[in-house]
Amino acid sequence: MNIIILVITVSMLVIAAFYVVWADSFFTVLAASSMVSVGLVLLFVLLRAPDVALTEAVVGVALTGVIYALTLAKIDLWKINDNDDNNDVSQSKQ
Amino acid sequence: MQLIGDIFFLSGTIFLFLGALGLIRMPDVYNRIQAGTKAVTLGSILTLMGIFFYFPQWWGHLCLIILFLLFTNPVSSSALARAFYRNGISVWTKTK
Amino acid sequence: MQRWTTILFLTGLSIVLFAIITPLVLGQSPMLVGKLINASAVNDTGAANLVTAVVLAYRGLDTLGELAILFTAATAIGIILGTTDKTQTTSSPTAGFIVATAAKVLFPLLLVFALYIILHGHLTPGGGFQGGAVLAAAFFLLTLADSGNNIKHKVTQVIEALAGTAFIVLGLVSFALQGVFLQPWLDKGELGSLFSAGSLPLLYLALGLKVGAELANLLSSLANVEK
Amino acid sequence: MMIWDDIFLEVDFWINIVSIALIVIGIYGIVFSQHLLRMVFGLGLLEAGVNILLVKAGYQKEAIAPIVTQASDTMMSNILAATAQMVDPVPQAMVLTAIVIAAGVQALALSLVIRIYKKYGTLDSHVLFLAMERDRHLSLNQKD
Repeated sequence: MNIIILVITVSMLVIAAFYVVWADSFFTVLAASSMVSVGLVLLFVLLRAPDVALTEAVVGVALTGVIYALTLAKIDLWKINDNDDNNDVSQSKQ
Repeated sequence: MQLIGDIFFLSGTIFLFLGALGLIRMPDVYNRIQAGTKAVTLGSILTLMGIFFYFPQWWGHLCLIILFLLFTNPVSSSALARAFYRNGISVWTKTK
Repeated sequence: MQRWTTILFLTGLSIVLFAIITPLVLGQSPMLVGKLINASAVNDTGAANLVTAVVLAYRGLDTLGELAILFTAATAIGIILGTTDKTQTTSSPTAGFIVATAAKVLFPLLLVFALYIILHGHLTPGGGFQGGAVLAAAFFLLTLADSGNNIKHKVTQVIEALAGTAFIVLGLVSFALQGVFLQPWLDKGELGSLFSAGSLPLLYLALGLKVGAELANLLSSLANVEK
Repeated sequence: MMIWDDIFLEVDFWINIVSIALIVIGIYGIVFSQHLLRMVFGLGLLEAGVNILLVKAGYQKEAIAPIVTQASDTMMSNILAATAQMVDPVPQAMVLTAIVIAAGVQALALSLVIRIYKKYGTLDSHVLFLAMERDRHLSLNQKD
């Protein structure tokens, strides 16, 4: 196993896990939790477990993300914030 | 034979890196979608062609993967852009 | 003050976990059960994928219990949220022409892909759980693209019941023939070909249909709950 | 310095680090956060950390994935020689079922979250505690 790939994957996973717990917007939390699953897929492939990696890719990345997104839509947290300073908000409402 | 594959890998990773850079550096959502779709599609296809020069017996799988990439990536990016437009995210108009 | 207590608690917890986990040299040599299974799985079941052999043959009863847990979770979600077959669409916007057309084109391809994953579960990585999740995603894609055609709860419940019954019936036939519940019982065939490994592909087909119907049911009842 | 090289270039060390980090961050998210949805996300992180630890239990250096790939090679002795070098498939089968169960459990928790939001209109656990206490007192008073 290449140790450099392992260290990069591990650091990506830990940073994404920090974002899951400490990020403000739940959009960011959703994206970060899917990123944790992507890092898990890489780790399972490195640990010689292709079956588990495929399961995590299908269930953890896709299905759980869809379930979380549906829940966010149902509890009124599915809002796209226009936080970019470059944008002109006044002309956006049509 | 493997040298050609290495050249494909290098150009593919350059395009993937440029796509990732564009995701960070572009000014608004629509430009970011464009950078994250076009460059990443080309980079993935070049990387898959590099894999073909290493393992020529996998040509069927690789052709299928390239076909699916060419089909699904534009659809997903158009769905994203449509969702952002309907939610009222405005287009970047300032040019410095 | 509370912040420092939190940091102290987390540091102590990680030190305790590190002290517990580090001395365990779990992965250095395969454990006894793994060694025995590695030596005899190909002879016993005829499956090229040893994980499939463990999931369906050696620990088939575990998989049955896992199906029971998933069924309980899906039923509880149906009870909590309420399953209403909505026919008329609400005021939610449609997904647009491009996505609707692409969903119609992609749907049969996704079905073929899911069945490929399920039926090749004893040869390549994959199997019932993964293929079932792809199956549920394929049916939910149609709902996402056009909110008019929902997943029918009655149809999915019938498929789920039939698949669960088929799983248990396959186990009972093996019990009648060989005296052991859920032992592989058909001809083993040639290692590496599609029609091999006895009854394991049939079991995985039943499992995949059941998991797919349950997950599609779950997704549609989550999507149909009114605010 | 050789001791540090042995530790930092070892696979076990990094897998332990990532699993412990995921478990600790997940427990922090469950225990110390006020939002109910973030508790569910913390539960997912905790399950991920435990899954990594379980798969690591079957890992072995210089072993191959537990799939017989050479189908044309029907010699039984060759197949046995190949399977002797494989990693342990039992923990992988465990994790395979655990991931699917984890998805079911998280969906159940999220449906409960949706019902709580429909009843009380908030997901902050402190506000929710006060509202539930008030409801309990109201129901007790009605019974008397």
